[in-house]
Amino acid sequence: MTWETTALVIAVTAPFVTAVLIFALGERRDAARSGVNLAGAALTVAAVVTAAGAAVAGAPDAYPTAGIALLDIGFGLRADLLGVLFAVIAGVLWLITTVYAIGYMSRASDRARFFGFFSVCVGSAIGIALSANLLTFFIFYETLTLATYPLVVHSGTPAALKGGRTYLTYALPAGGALAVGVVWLNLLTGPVEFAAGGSLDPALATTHPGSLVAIFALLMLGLGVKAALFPLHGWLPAAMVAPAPVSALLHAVAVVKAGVFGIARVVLEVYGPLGPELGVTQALAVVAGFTIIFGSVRALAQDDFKKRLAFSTVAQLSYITLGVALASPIAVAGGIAHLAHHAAMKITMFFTAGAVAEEVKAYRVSEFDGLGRRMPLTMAAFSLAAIGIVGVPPVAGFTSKWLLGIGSIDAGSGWVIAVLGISSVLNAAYFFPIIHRAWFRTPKPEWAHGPAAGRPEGDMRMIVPLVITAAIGLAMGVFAGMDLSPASWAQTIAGWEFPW
Amino acid sequence: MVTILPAWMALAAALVPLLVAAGCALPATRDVARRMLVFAALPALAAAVLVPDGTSQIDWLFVGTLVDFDATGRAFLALSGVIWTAAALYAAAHPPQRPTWFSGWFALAMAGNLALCCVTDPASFYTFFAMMALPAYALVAHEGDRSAGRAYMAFTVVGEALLVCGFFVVGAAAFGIELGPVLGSVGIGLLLAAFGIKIGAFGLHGWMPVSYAAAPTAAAAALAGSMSKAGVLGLLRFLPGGEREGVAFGAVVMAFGVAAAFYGAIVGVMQTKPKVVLAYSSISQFGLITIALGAGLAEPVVWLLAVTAATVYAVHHGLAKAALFIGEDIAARTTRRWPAVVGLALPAVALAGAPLTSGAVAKLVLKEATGLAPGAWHGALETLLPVTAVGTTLLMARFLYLVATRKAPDAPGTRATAPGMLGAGSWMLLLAAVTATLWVWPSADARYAVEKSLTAHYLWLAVWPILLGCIAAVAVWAAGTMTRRFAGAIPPADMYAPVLRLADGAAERRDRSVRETPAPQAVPTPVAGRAGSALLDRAGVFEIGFLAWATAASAAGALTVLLLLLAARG
Amino acid sequence: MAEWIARQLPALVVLVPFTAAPLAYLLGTGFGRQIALISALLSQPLAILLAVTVVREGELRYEVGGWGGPLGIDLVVDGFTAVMVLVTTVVGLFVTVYALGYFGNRERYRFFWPLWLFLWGSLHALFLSGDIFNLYVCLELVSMSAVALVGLTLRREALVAAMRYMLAAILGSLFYLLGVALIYGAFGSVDMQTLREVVRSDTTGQAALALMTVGLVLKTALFPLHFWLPPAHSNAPSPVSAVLSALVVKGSFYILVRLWVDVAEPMAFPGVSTVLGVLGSTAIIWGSIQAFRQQRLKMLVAYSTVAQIGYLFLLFPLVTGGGQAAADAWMGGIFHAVSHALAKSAMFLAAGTVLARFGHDRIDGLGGLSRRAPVTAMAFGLAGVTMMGLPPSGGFVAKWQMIRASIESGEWWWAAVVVTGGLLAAAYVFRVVGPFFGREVDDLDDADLNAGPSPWTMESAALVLAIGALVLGIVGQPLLDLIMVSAPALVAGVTP
Amino acid sequence: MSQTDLYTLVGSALFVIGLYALMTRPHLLHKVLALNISSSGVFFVLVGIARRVGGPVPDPLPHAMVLTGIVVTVSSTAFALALAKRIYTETGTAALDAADVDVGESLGG
Repeated sequence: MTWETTALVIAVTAPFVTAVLIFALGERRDAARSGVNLAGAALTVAAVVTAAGAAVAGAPDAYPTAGIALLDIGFGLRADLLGVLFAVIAGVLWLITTVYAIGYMSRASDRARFFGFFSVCVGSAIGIALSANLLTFFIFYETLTLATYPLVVHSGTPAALKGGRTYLTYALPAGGALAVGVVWLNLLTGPVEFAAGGSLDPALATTHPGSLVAIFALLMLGLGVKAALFPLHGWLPAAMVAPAPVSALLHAVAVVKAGVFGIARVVLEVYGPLGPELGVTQALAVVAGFTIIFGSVRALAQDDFKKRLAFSTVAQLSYITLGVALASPIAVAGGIAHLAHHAAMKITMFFTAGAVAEEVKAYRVSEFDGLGRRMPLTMAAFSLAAIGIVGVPPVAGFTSKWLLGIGSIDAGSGWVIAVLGISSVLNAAYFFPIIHRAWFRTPKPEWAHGPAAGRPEGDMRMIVPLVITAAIGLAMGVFAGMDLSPASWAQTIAGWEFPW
Repeated sequence: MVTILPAWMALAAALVPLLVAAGCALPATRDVARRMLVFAALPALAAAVLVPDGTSQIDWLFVGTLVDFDATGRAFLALSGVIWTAAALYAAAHPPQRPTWFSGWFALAMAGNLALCCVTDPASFYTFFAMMALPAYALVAHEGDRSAGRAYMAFTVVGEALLVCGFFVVGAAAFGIELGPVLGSVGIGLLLAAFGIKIGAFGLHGWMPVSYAAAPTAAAAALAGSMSKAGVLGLLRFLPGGEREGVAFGAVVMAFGVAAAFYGAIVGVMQTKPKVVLAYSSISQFGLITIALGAGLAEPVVWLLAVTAATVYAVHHGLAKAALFIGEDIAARTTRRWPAVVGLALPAVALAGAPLTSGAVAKLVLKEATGLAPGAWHGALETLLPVTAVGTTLLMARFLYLVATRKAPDAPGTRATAPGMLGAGSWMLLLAAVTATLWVWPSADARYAVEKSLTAHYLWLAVWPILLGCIAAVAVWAAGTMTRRFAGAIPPADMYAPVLRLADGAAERRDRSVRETPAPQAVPTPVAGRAGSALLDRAGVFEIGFLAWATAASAAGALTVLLLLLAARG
Repeated sequence: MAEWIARQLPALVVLVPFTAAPLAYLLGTGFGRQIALISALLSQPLAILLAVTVVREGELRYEVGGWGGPLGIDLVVDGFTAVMVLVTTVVGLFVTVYALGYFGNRERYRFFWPLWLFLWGSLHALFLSGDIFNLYVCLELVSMSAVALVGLTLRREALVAAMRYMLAAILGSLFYLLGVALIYGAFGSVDMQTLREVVRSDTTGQAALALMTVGLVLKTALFPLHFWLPPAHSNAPSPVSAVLSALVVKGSFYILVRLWVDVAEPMAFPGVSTVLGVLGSTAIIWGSIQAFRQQRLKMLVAYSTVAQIGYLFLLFPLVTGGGQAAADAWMGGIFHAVSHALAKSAMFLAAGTVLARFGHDRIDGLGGLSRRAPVTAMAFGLAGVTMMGLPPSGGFVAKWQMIRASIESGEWWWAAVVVTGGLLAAAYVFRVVGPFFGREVDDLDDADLNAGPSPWTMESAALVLAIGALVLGIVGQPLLDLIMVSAPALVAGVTP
Repeated sequence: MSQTDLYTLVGSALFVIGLYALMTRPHLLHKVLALNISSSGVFFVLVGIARRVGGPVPDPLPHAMVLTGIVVTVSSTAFALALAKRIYTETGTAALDAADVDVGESLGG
């Protein structure tokens, strides 16, 4: 076992081990739990970065791999460029979210349960990222589904339990569809390994076109729920009953990104050129385009802050799907880059939601008047993230939109430009009013003079993380041209994906 | 020493205001940063003068940035530098309420505006364009006019969206992607619409009058003098001038230009607020620039001339308009108004194109460009352009009239009665620039145009429309009824007024409903719906049946018989 | 020594619990507990060695007392047998550990230990039996000790349930025995290896098989003959419930599979397979619906068994066509039996902990359990994952193989049943698990104050079993390989 | 009709009669007796089968099976009777039907 392979295995197992330790430590040992959690997260990040280094240095046939026999496919891990990108996002943001969550949960109950399942979720997400084949992917994908449930219902209120039920009502049937699709595909073609440029035999397009289309539909049905594709998106706003760190890491990064990441794997690394040939990716692009507009329109009408963010997520995720579905390396780069960009920006916004709810008990957009005065750092970070989502440069959201727009022309799908343009206007229409309220409206009298004297604007364990993620979002846009920026990384990946 | 400055050092200089903006945001550096605001544009100004022509690529910045210094960019950078400096001086002289807050946004918009003059790749241009346009919202809305702010933001957001879509096409072309004829035209159309919003093109100008009127004077000067000129620069940089794709658009663009030139003049003279009159004057003047660009599009060989014309005209108009805005405010602040009105007359006649002013030269260059317009346009423009000068004269007369006859400030104690050193300095700087710029313009074209403008033919061409305008103005003034009947007949937002009213009403209603609606309460719902639980109950009844011995026996018997039958058949 | 043990392994596996049983009876409660534990621990290496030996050497035959057929008793071990012995041993160990805490030293439960050891030995004997008459005897031994265990508490409901169970079990055995008689009449042998060679498409043979099938279906509680299972499994003491649901129903299922897939292959006729498959499907749906509407936890778990048994019967239609589909169905069905054994015992043990600690198992009274008894809640939840067949659980691997087999054989509707069943399982599992994360219900608090924490052995026994069922999905490949060792010809045609 | 067939038929008839009684008679004693009748039927079949080898000496194996079966039946009957008696003491009745299915459990003691 080489050093890189060890890192690969550690990257996937460390969060699970952390979870077990957290469960074992129990409810009362806060300091020990926090220590274990942070150490586990740090170790994971180190391992992921090591594996990423190996992936960046290696060519497709030199990626670190590990695995054991299971069924006819095998349980396999592989650190390839696409995978480590997602793993790095999940790992780094986990570390940051852990700090945030320690602050956020400091007065909450059931902390051991919370942090334990949280770690399981992250482990699953990293497992999803580093899966070498569809079976392994599916295993982690469903683990993620299950481990998320206790977090969604964490508060234990009837509303939370209802949100959890809604979540499962969507996620579990999707898992079933995915399972059937994966089995069927394996039967049709033999074990399906992910491979840049697609792993299916091109001859299948002529011998089994019907089956391939049906399998694609099943897989998209399964992945589309987490990716919140219309009409499978209904769980995401319902899941907003979860605590803020959950919404932040899971509903902005790990869970939903697992869906779109899966779509990327299937479209790029399983179907490859067969997708456009069978016409399935075009259909997917249309669905994604519709979801973008739909999610944005729904977001407009939400007064509940987290719900507005949730519908924004619905729309933004489809940018990724759309990029992946357009048969152009530039568009694919845009979609994959957005995986990272949206993560940083949306996590900042959900952090904000949590910090604001904790500090001033404001949950609705209409309660935000003058909040910028009361929580300047928080709202500044939020504003930065929000304009990024809208697609205002130099925040990272623009970079992905830029690649997507050019890529859509490259792919010959000029209609996408209209979608992007309309979406930008709609995004502005639902985010700018929040910024406007926070900075340009008369604050409540008690907010007018900022945070109370000598006191920061909130628990610094919550404020610092959100400032950092906002800065990351900005930096990813400003330095998009640098070698290891997500945008450049995504372009390298897209280059590998299109040998055809 | 100066020559070895790489171009991106100039870009950095343009971004110095960004540091000032950051400084304004941090409590510790707030006061220092605010005082540095007046110097923020100076490095860019220096760069405009000192940095040699050249291109350099900054790969790591954004998606790869192309910094390019050429005559056009330099002209706009210099213009912006002067105007922002003057505006900052004026803001220092008469600070708006919450000065630090204002300064921060002011500096941010300044950074975007200065930087966009230095870059030529679409992504970076868009970045700085947004960095300029969006923070300007804070400037427009600074005095609390929500309606104007909303109009500005709505137009800006739509403009940004159109622009980014247009830039996708431009960017794709830069990637070497083949555009079909349709997509290429769509791209040009998008760019025209997007930049058209920024320059208040006919039909897309709805934000301009209300915003200019709502913004504090320093901001209005920057907006009218410099920020809207970024739209012109964008058109110059990204329209496919000199190429075949643009030809089809030439006529449309010229038509829009003519429409704006006349529309601005006609609606402008009916206004009752000086700043709104200035805004309509801008709409009209941008119409002229648009005509030149249209001519350049329609006739590819004219493009370079059109670029020069647009540049010269933009510089001239920017300086004059900024001077008018600041002078208007100075006049409003003082009780002894006549010196100010006299001072205002200088940029006013310059705008009208009076001989020996920058306006005369600018109009000459413009005429040179439009004179080469194809076909019937050539003749039509020959006739129409002098008429627009009459319109401008009327507008300026109306403006000066309004300034001169405005009531004195209600409480003189609350506002400065004299402009003060800084404010006066700001204005003087602009007036000097208006007077001198074209005479010191460092290019052979400009010197040629200046000399040409002094020939008798052109002097007469410049003078007669002004004379005609003055006579018309005096006539209108004398027939007071006309003034009374038409003054204020059209609201500042003209055709957009109903839309803005609707938007204001909707916003008001939303706010009220939010205030009155209590927070939603979570309502627990039953585990299964009523129909579901009825079905479940039915299933329970059945199951009791299955648990009975008789049922079990029958089932066992039936199964036996079934299997035996199957066995017999097999 | 080692070599001797290796040769005597099949006998030792049966003998250890059978020896321990009377000892535990004779020596009384205190020693009974220790004897059971020793026997359980001793069985572990034996079962593992047995499996290892089978993997190395293929099918083992052991002639008891050196007699050999037709009069002597032969013990036969192939992959299927080894797997069943292994899972019985592992589940048995943790049930024993759990029972140590659950029954404590209480005198009134002294018969648990001998009866349980007796049941354990009978199960091993059943799995190892090489002839169909011996299977009858073992079946009866299993039934009798199981019935006695159900009635162990002497409570009214338990006694009635035990009686119901007993009558059904004896009836099933008689059906079976009648079939054995007809088989012997037709072919003159009860030895399965002999029968495999002489059995032919013969009406009497098929009629015999039909009768045996009815009896075994009755004993396995396949819908609609499940009438005895829910009361018996829910009213038995929880360790007994665990054994019944996890292992005892698998005994009769084991015989059914042996008969149909192994012995009677030439007579396999699609009609019966389809009937069994349809009944299995109905069981999945019906059992899940009934589980969903139960008010009590153990009743829910019992109906879950009714549903899960349905999956086992999907093996028959899927295996019929032979080829790769048959191999996949074979692995899937048996793997399901294994993972269900682990998970279901974990569920019943967890339910027992709840019952012992809070004095009731009303589902609507379990709110906030994850705070009150986190380990137990976790055990139940993880076991639920296997019930739903979600990865990484063993149930997932089983369902994967079943879906595979149904697509391979072109009979995709079985896949639809499998998926639907998983979703229904999710509905009833989350009906219980959801409120675990909810707010506490008052009466739970009060009972908690009275009862105090449960012994850690009980809580962790359930948890370990649940985790076992869960990780089976990732590390289960050796078990899948073991299942295929000396597999019947019908399914061994192709090896994956 | 051979002797074996006769035995088989009679045995089967007994089996069905027992089955019928088991299902229809609620009283536990009846049910236990019904099972005994059924098992007698099965033994009949087995004993009849012993003739199938022909010749003067019947096949001993079925006899051994019947003997084993009787042992099993006797012991299970004894157990069932004991259980029935216990049920009678606990509930005051010895009948059994669906109504008896009660799902409560509380661990006594």
